[in-house]
Amino acid sequence: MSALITISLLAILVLYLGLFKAKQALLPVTLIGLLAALGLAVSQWDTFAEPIYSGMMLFDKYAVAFSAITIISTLLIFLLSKDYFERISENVAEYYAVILFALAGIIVMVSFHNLTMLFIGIEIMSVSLYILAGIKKKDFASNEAALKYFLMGAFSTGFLLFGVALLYGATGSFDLEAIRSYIIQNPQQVSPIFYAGILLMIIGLSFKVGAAPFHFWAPDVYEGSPALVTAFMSTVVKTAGFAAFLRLFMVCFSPVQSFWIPIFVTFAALSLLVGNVTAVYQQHFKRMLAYSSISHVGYMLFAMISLNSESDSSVFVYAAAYSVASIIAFAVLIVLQRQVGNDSFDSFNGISKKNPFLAFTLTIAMLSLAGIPLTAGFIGKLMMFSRALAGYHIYLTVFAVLNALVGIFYYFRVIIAMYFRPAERNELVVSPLFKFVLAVSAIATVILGIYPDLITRLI
Amino acid sequence: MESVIQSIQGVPLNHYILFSAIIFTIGVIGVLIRRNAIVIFMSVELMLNAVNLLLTAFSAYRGDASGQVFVFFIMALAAAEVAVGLAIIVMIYRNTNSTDINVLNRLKW
Amino acid sequence: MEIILLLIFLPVVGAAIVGLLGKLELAKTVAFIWSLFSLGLTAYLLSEFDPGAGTQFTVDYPWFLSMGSRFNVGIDGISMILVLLTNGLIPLIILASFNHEYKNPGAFYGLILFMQTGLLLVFTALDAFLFYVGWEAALIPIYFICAIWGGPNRIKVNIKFFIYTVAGSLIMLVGMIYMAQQTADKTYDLQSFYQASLSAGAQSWVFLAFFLAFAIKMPVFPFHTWQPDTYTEAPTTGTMLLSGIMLKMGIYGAIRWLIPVAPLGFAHWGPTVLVLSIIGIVYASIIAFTQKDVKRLVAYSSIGHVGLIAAGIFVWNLNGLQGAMIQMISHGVNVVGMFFILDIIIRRLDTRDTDKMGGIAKSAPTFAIGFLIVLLGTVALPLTNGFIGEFLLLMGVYNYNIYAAAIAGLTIIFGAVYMLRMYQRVMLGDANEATLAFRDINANEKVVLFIICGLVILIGIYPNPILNISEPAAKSLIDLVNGKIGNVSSF
Amino acid sequence: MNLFYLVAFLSIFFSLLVIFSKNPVHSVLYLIVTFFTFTIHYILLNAQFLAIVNFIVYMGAIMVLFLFVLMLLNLNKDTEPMKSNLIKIAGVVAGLCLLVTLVGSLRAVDTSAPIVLKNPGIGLVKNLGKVLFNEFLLPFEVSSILLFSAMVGAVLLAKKDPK
Amino acid sequence: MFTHLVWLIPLLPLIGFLINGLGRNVLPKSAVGFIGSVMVLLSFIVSIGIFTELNDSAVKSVVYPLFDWIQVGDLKISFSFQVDPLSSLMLLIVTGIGFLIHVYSIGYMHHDSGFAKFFAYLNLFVFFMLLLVLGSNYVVMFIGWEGVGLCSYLLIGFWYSNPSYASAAKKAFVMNRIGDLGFLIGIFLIFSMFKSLEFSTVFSQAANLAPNNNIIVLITILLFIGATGKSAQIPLFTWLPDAMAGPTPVSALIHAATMVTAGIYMIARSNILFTLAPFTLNIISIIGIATALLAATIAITQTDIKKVLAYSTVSQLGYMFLGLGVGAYTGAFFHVITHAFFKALLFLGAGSVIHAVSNEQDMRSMGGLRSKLKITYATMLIGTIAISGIPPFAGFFSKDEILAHAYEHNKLLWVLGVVGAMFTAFYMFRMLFLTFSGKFRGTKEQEEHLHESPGSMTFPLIVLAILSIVGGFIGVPEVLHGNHWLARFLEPVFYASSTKVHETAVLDHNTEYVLMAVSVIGAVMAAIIAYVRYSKNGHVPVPDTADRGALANLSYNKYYIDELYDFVIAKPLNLLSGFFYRIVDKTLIDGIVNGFGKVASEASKGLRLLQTGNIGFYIFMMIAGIVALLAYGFLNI
Repeated sequence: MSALITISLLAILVLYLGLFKAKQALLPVTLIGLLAALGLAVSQWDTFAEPIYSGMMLFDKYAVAFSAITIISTLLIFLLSKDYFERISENVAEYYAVILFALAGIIVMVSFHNLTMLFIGIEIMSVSLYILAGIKKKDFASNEAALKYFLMGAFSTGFLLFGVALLYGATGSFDLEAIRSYIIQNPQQVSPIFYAGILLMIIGLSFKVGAAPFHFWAPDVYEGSPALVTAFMSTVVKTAGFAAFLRLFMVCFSPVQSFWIPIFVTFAALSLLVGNVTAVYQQHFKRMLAYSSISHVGYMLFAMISLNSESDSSVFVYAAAYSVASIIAFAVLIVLQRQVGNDSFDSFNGISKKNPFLAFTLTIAMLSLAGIPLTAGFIGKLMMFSRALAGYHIYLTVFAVLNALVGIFYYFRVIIAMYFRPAERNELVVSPLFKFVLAVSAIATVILGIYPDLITRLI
Repeated sequence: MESVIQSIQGVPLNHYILFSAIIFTIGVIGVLIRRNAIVIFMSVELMLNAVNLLLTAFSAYRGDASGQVFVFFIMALAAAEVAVGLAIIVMIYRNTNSTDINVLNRLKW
Repeated sequence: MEIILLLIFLPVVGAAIVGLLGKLELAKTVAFIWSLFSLGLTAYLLSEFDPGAGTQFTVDYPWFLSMGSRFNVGIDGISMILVLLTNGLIPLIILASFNHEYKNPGAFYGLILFMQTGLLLVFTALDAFLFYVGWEAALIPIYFICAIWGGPNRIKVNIKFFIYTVAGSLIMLVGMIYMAQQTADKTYDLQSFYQASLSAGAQSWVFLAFFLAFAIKMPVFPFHTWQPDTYTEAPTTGTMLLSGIMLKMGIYGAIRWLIPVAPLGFAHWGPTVLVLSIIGIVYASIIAFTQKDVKRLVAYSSIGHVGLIAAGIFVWNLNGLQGAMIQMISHGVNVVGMFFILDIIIRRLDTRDTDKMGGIAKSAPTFAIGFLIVLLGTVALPLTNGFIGEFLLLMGVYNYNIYAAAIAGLTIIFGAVYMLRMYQRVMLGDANEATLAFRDINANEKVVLFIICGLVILIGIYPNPILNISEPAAKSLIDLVNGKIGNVSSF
Repeated sequence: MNLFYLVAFLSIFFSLLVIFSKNPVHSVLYLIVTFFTFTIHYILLNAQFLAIVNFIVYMGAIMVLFLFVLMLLNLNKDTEPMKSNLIKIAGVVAGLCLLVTLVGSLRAVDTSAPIVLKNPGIGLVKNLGKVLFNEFLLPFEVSSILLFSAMVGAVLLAKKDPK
Repeated sequence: MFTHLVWLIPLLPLIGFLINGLGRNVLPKSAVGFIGSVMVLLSFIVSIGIFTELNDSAVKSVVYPLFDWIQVGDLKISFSFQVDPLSSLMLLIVTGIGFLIHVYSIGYMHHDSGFAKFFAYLNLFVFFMLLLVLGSNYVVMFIGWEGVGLCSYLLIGFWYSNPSYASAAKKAFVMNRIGDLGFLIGIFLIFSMFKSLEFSTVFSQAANLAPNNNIIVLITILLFIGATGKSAQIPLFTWLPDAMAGPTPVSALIHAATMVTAGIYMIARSNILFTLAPFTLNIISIIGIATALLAATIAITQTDIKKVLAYSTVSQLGYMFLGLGVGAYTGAFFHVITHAFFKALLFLGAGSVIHAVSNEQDMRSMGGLRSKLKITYATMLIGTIAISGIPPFAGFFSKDEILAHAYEHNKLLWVLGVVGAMFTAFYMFRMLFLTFSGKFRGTKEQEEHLHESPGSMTFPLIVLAILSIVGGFIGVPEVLHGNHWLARFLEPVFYASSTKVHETAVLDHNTEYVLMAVSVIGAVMAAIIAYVRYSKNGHVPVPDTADRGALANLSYNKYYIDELYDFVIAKPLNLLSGFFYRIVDKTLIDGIVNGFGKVASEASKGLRLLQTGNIGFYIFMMIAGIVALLAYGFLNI
């Protein structure tokens, strides 16, 4: 809770800093604040947490772990933001604040214990993201991304709310515990309204995480938004979305899983297919990452199809692995966009010669995303496959394997371009902060890949 | 007031649900068939109001106030969304002189 | 410090050191010396090794407990052979590459040493997950070696190789996860795998899942099409690593992780696999007849030879298995020698086309002798290493079925045909301008060739020490499987 | 009881007008009417406070904002390029499909008890306030972040950059 | 005492090989020749010692183990040597004739730049041949078996710059390999049947078996296949004539005296197995006589002096197999010995001729050499008489023994054998007269160059000529009042077989005399015809371009068997190779593999079109998804 308060206050403080033109202080203050929030969040580590504020929030290990990973990711992204917003607009402080607001919403999302909080958390995050997607005001792509995201997001919110309403209608409460006990007490005559509510919730949440067939917004919005925002969306936001998704279904709906598991199987398969296959043909790194993020949603959905005590840590590991790797990818993307002005695969040609460090870290990221052993991404995939097989979804797993192969193909395009293709290019300059982010993320990826028990047994 | 209360007594809950669903669907259709971003947005508002009504009906049915409280939050959200959404639309209009969503399809494939 | 940890992780430390040397030419020397350390360590291990004592030097640390995996390694006779092969061949391969000026040698040799650790993990792992990690850890470096330093068509060929291989291993991974969930204690432990009781149907599937990975790696017909292209396009050092050591991963996997893990699956699919292996022998040999690209020719010949090894394994008797063990070493030595020789030729003539060669024996008599000895090893002439393996393998196949042995035995004839044809086209006949100017081998090449030829003959004359290392382990594996299959006579 | 059906009919009628009228300004006006019918519904449901809030916030503030923007952007003509009829029909069909499946999956349409107001007082400010500031205090506070964020964002986006 | 030195016998040539091989660039030619010859000579001396010891000793078979070679489970193959009458005799032949040929080569190869290499190869050959002979089990024998094949390959391709020579070498190796596969599988069968590969164990077990055991029949057929490869029998004989590409001493040593008789040696060694398989013996005799006749008819029209001798060798080998097939193991081996003498002699003589006429091998360009090459002529005459089976020269006794047994077995075989013998006499004398009588038909330079060979070459000729004359007396049959020492000496080896054979009525002496007379007369008549045609009338074969007549053409072109093999085996295999590579591998299998990739990228091209960029469309798709989802719920609640 104190993390949430810290972040909210931090956002306001940042706004004030902006007001007083203390631009130089923005980044340090934000970083320090986030570190403080991180410390406060972690200090709440408690195995026997109880819901607080009339059952609105529950800061259990799950919530703390996901808060921590989202805060850390945000930290890393902020480290990349130096000079980034300055180029877009004068109102840097506001952007910082909006990101922090979004993060506050995310903290709410991962620790909700009441549908009200879920709803408010999601909306804080979404509204902030609508804004962030459109911060390049003169840029058509950014405009388009903002509008698309906004209209479709608002539309999907309608479904989410309808679902909430139906759940309320069936159970008479917004409290997760109450909803769960409703199912357990009426195992035979669960109201059809309740099932319809679940379906509508699935629609709403699937949209937020970008699972097929509700993924259509994702590639366009990811492409159109500024790279840093896309990084935030595809890492922190996705992680939070999944955390909320999983929490809701684990706590509330697990007794009726036979009803919704086939849906997730279908969604997982569709997401894998659409994400991976479409990514193959992409010519631009950013859009490729957008599609690939859809495919990762597919993998993460595996955790939903056989729920047990390991599902949460599976998603956690996967999300963590995916986040760090994506941050590297986006960091490189930002460097490229700034210095080459282009993010097509051709612009990666021969990076290994001019900047081996950049190439090396990006290679680790790509290997991790592709799920190659000794990287965190592999551990994530392994745990997801494990989940699927624990539910005897063998065909789905084999299908996922085939898709993973397709994934390797397009991730390796980057590696191929960097290492095996020659190119006349200028030296790429990587600022120390970027270097720091790249190094930390790469090291984290490898360490988690080599000794996964560091985080797999957290939750 | 009593007569009013009397009059509501007896309307089956499912008629409220049906009614909300219809309004909701009309909102969805509106989103589907219109090109003007503002009108689309208004259709979304229609959907939200359908939900509001449903929540209130449930709330009344169960004699539980929390449903109505939730409506407040939805209204707060609606307000926030309207502010942001209209700002976005205005921003786009400045760039394209249009609020037609079909104009905005550069990002594709 | 457990010695086995040193054995496994020494190369990776070397990889880091060599990698840091970057563009310095010193890197190759350091890498060579480092690989000699490993070799020395292996020699020490060998002196301490007791073939009859089962798995030795075991180390068991908690590692990835949440998935039920431990860092559990150890060496038994079968592993010992492969550790010996790996650590013996890598110094040789590094030495063989000395005549190349690879750009960025630090990275090049660092990758080789990194790969060594992966290979050693594969050959010593007693935990499926660890095995898988090693399996892939060996693949990544070789992919980079081939794709960075390879021929003009390297990108396309290598991505295919990589994806193809990973396809197999991912399916294997699925099989492993499935197996782990079926074990009593939900772990990836090898012994738990052995003790898991699955239905015959489930074992069939597990068998197929594992087999696919191994079949692609070996490669077994019809999963072989990546191989000639990759061998052709890879830098020779990469080809040596691939053919000399890497493909033994598949064979080793079949011995340790396939047949004992899914014995009933093996009982069901074994004959089919055997047929595939034998088809592979004949098929690849026939293709080799008319190949004009020398590297491609040897690539196809390797498919044929490996087909025989696979056949020897899938008949699952002592002769076949022991034949496979010794043939793995022999094939490693021979194929590395063969590619080394081809590399000498290709480097000097700048072509791989046999039509542009001929008469080299005249300009380079010493080289011709070395070539001939390696060639004789390859065609399994008695008193060379190839004979021991092929004799035992064919005998193993014969014990299973005489017709299978007769067809598999065609390799003896076909091997002679294409190898001698190549030798004739390359070394004999009229010389042309290019081959007249052919320099005979230099000191470094002489040393490498001498070592290889020495091994070819030494193993051929006195193979028993090697056979003795693996025999008890092979026996106990066979007993294990036969005990599980039950009615052995049907198989 | 019949009043409900009458008002419901009006709601549906006007909401249809909202989506089918060509002029956006008309749409807004119809929407305001629709919202007014909703206010009546709230009253019928004994949710007096909601009715008032709906009247003030939605009709008063939000819809005016819409209208304001429409006027600002000079969109008060019926020249909006409509989608082709095909798409319209497809949209309507899709919407009806949605309705059918939605209602179908609710399956509650003909098997539920009529609403009986157990606790007629819940809709009063006094009671709602108690719930809001006890149980729902946290969401209430947190929603301030939502509004704050939206506020900042709206300013940020709508403001003309000096550059 | 000498028996314990048996390991020296192969070791010495091996040492010679190593010294000559490693020092080939350093050692002077004289040293090379000396070392090469002396090593074989020393082996010969040891062999003589062993032979005499064995002759005196009561123990007729000694196994001398060296070390365990391959050991897997119950398969134990030791590297060990066996000394018994059969191997001791063979040792004498190999080392003895080997020594003579080494000496001969000093002169013959003197001008060749690969002198040291040549001697190294020769020594290596002797080493492997001795392994073959000495091996106490089938696998050690197989080592030698393949090893000699290798040396044959190396020596045929000695002048490898000539592509056709290199091809001939390859052909020899491959054809041998075909046989070797049969041999190898035979070995496997033997092991699975007897659980051992040691001769002593196998044969003692086999002696207790009943005849016509199916597995034994199969084993013997497979072993025989091995023998056909090594000993150039139908259908694997075509390599031997081509093998004449090698230097002549090689032809003498390997392709006449020693290696090609390995098949006979092997069958003689395994005689008990073959005796148990009459079916196989019939096949052997049929193949033997067929080969003998086929080769003889080809030899008649050949014009290359070495080709004639080569086909003659094939033909004589056919006789030996005939002997084996009719159960005349002793006779067959007897013929091995005598054939070694006179065929080595003939080849060396031919070498001397070729040496004299500046490497010309076509007899059409020779003639009238009698006066210039006196020693060569005399020795070759002796050899020719010997091979023609004219008493009392060596060939007579051995051939007669085989024919007598053939008669006993089947009259037709005898008839064919005699016909073959007549052919033999004819083409051998034809060769002799074409070469030595008449006038010289070569070029002027060649004529001026004509000279008798040096002493190192004529010495072996003389020794061999003597052996060709007297060699037959080791096996004078009882009917000619001899005591057939050879048969008695070899008795321990063939004892088990002889007890198995139901000796039918032994031929009475009169029949035998008649048989002998018929064959001798036939041979003499053939010789006379040859004399009349080629010496008296001075007939010279027509040049290649001229018309020959169908039969002669068929014979001259070796019945087109090479072309047939090429057409039936080589061409289809090459076509198959191309088909497999281009169609099956590249198009089909690789096509499927690449197809996966293509499907993915094509699917990608298609799928991405769904992402139209149009919000309306997106929402429409979402609604479609929602409807589907709700429909699912509707059906499943």
